[in-house]
Amino acid sequence: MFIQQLINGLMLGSTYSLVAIGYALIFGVLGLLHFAHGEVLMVGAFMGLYIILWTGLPLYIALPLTMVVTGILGMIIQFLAIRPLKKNFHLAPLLSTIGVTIILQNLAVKIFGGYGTRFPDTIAMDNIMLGPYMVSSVKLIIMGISLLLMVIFYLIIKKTKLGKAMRALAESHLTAGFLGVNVERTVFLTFGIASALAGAAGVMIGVSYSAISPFIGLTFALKGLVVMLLGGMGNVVGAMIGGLILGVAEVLSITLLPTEVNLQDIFSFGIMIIILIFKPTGLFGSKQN
Amino acid sequence: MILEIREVGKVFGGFCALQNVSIRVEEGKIHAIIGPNGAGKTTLFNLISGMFDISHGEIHYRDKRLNGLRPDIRAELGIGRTFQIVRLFPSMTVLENVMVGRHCRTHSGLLKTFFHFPLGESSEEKQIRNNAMQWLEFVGMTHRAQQVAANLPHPEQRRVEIARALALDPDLLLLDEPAAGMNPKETMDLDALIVKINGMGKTILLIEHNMNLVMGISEIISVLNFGEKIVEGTPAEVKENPAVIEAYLGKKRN
Amino acid sequence: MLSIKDVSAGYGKSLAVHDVSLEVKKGEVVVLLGANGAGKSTILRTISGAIKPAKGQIFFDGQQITGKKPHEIVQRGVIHVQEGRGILSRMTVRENLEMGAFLRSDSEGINCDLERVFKKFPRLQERLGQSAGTLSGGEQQMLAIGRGIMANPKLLILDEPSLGLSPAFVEFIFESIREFREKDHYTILLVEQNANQALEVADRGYVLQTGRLVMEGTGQDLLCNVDLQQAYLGGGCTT
Amino acid sequence: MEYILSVATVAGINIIMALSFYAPFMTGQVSLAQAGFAAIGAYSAAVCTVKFGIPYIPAVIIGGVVAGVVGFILGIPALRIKGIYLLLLTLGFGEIVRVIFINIEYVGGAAGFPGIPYQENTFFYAYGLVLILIVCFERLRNSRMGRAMRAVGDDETAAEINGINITAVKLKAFAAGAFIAGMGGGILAHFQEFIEPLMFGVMHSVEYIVFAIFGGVQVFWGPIFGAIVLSFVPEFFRFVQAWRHEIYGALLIVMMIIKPEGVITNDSVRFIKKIFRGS
Repeated sequence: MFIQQLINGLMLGSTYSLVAIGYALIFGVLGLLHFAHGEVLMVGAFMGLYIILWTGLPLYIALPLTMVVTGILGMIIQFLAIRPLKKNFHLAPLLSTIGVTIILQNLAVKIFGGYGTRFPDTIAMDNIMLGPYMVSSVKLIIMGISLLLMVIFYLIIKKTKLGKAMRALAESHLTAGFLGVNVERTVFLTFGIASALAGAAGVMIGVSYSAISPFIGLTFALKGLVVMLLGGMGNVVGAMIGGLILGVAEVLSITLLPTEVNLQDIFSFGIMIIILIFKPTGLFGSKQN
Repeated sequence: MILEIREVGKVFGGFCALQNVSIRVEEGKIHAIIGPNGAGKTTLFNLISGMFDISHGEIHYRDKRLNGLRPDIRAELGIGRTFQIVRLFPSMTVLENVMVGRHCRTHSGLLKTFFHFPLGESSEEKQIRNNAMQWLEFVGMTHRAQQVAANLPHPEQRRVEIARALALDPDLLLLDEPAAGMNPKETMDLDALIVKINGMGKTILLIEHNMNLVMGISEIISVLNFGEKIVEGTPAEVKENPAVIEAYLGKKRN
Repeated sequence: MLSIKDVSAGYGKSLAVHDVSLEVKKGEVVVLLGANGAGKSTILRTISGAIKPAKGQIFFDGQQITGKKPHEIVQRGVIHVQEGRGILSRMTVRENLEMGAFLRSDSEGINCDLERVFKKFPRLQERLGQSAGTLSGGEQQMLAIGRGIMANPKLLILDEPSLGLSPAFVEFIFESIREFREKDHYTILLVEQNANQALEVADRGYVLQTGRLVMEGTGQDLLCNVDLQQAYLGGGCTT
Repeated sequence: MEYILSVATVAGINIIMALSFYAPFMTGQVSLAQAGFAAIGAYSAAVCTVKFGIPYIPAVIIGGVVAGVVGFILGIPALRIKGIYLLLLTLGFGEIVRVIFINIEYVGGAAGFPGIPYQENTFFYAYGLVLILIVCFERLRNSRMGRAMRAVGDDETAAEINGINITAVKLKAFAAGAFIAGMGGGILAHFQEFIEPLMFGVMHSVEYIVFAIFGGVQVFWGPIFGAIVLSFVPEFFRFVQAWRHEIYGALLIVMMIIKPEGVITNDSVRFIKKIFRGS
């Protein structure tokens, strides 16, 4: 039973990780909180849903398509709501991305309706026996894809020129510029990558929860923020591990604690507050100086 | 003796910014601290005014041990300072900036603010305002009183910052490179202002790169290099000292 | 090679530099001297595109580079080694060096320059895998200069390379600069407060005071100039 | 008429909430906990009137005091952190408050707390409080404590070097903001007759920030102006009613790009005062 829950927690956590990576990436590179990141995830969830519904394409094609769309969405957000801001008011990016949140959420309500929409059962919902433990195949696929995406992302960050440029930006925009990094373009692409990951997380949340609504953005945005803090602000590897930890902790808290009280959220926000007060650099160190 | 720095050291994560520095500042003097960039001068000021914790040694102000005291308490004891890069409150007017300097010499709390009668300015507020105006007049800035501080040219901002520090009635005034970025004329005016402040009996501890200013007005000079005090003496002594010239201009080969 | 004409620049409303004109010819080492707050770093940052000049023009290799973005200026071969070194402390020493060659794609040339850096600073080769933040101040300065070399610069801008280093390291850094000039024939624009040593390695020098040029001349001229000593220890040199 | 009165009353409560955000903001603290404090105030006041039969005014004040005390306690750890970290801390706190109320059956849990006595004069009470707050903020502006708060908001280091105990100032401002939000919550509870945890989510805290920032944060008239405009304008834009949220969002983005200091600035206040004196 315990192992079963552990596996469930890892699955939940791996989607948290994908959201949190985006936060950490954007915070690391730009030092700002991208409030509309959860909304990008929500758009991704609907995007995936409708691609599958309308075109009948399988998940493994719908997912990359969605990632491309949300990636472009992220870059549009950066271009319209963040790049034009003057640098002298530190709350401006937060507020303008709140503006984006409001717009996306309400557009989604208009287009998709305010009630939950079911995700189609595109994947056989068989349960697989992993040794003595029963695991649903959907969740296994989700975990597999999430981990795969994280590995790919990690390689991008570590090995590619773009990844190195992003890491250099995370340390100092000035230095990166003096080394020949095109700062504006790299920031632009950073939003694209972060948003593509959020879109992927959206699709997978849709598949595993089998219902989505225009209001899921905020919930997962908050979870993503908790995870980013857990891993250390702006620390992308920390965000990956932090997501898994929070997922497991949440699932275990449901199992081990009295059920009549909904402690799951108190639990995650409690973790967040404790970390903020006692170790604001997170478990794995912050990328901020 | 107004300030005694005893074998003070400061370590930042392995890097030793100051070590074993002892300086005695005598009451009523203008005492300068000079040294090349990165010698640890501003770090020393930050230790005196309480912005950093001290790693080794002790600092005494009059009979009081300063180690561990909060910056605002040190200000209340009578240590005022200005910053290398002027730090006025940018959203406030010049007058309000100087009025903030009176904070620790006055007492009205929130409740008194809301419930004082009769209406209009309280007597304490009037007194704060008058005092601040006096200091503005002292530094020659009354004509700017109602302007927003951020819009002033740099040399005037510096004067306002000095007025703000004076408003808290310090006995010891720390000036961190007051002449930085000023032209010779402005530097001369500042020179006169510092002498005038000293003339009121206030002790001045000064960091400065402009040697004309330093040599002209200070009575004693301590030279720092690589976080250590290398020389101390009168301007004439320091000027002739080969170690000082080397610290500034680098070694001459031949 | 580089010429600056009547440039005024600064942050926000207040200008830190007024009407500065200076020139660096190919193969020269030119030093810019001046006290704190004289505007040396502002000039360098204006050249490398981090600050847009309020007035004036900057030419490099005959082309106007005024107001171009930093990466465009790097592309033309102007490499700025920052004051305080600008080390990417969370990346390894090797990654830092690779970042130096960010805009290059000639892997042979890059490897060649890497060898060159190792020959100059063997210490860096020993620490390749270490994260750069763990290096000592002197090693970081070597890394910063080495990273500049990796860009195959036409003009190398060094901002206070001796700042905060122990005397032995200062000696070593100046020795390296001398070597750059004599062996590698680099063109270098150097900002230093260590005037004597800087002038010894320099062909020419400019002296800056509160944002204006007040003196210029060959290294030897300035070295023997009494006014210069005044500028540092006496302050009051006027034109 | 009744409709307009109702919108105006909500606007009044929004002004209170926008000012509750502004109080800690003056010292540089950005709080996303204001809806949480409003929840504490609303529930405390409602418990007072419903369960203990305490009259309206003392109940609202008790709501404010309870929220203020909680704010004071939260303010102590909050002082150690800044910027985005503080934002996250207050955000987490606000959510925890909401989740806790969901789980307290004594006040109705997730189903909400019904049967709160309706205060028909809410309009006058709300604007009465607004008036008191205006007097307080105006007095604060030209006072020792007010200057200290703005000094801390401008530059903490310079404030502390000039003898200001920044810890005390920030804590007082934070608690005062919570106190104001708590009273706003109490008034809201007795206007709606029914409260539920959903009414106090993060997006409400965000809304208060938007009021303040849109109106301008250089002077307290800004949040007041922002709350009024953003409460009324959507109601009158009937023809674009369907798209008002989208317009609201776009307005926010455009504001941040072209006028991040908000509509009302120090200069505009000076200008208006001049007109009044001139005429």
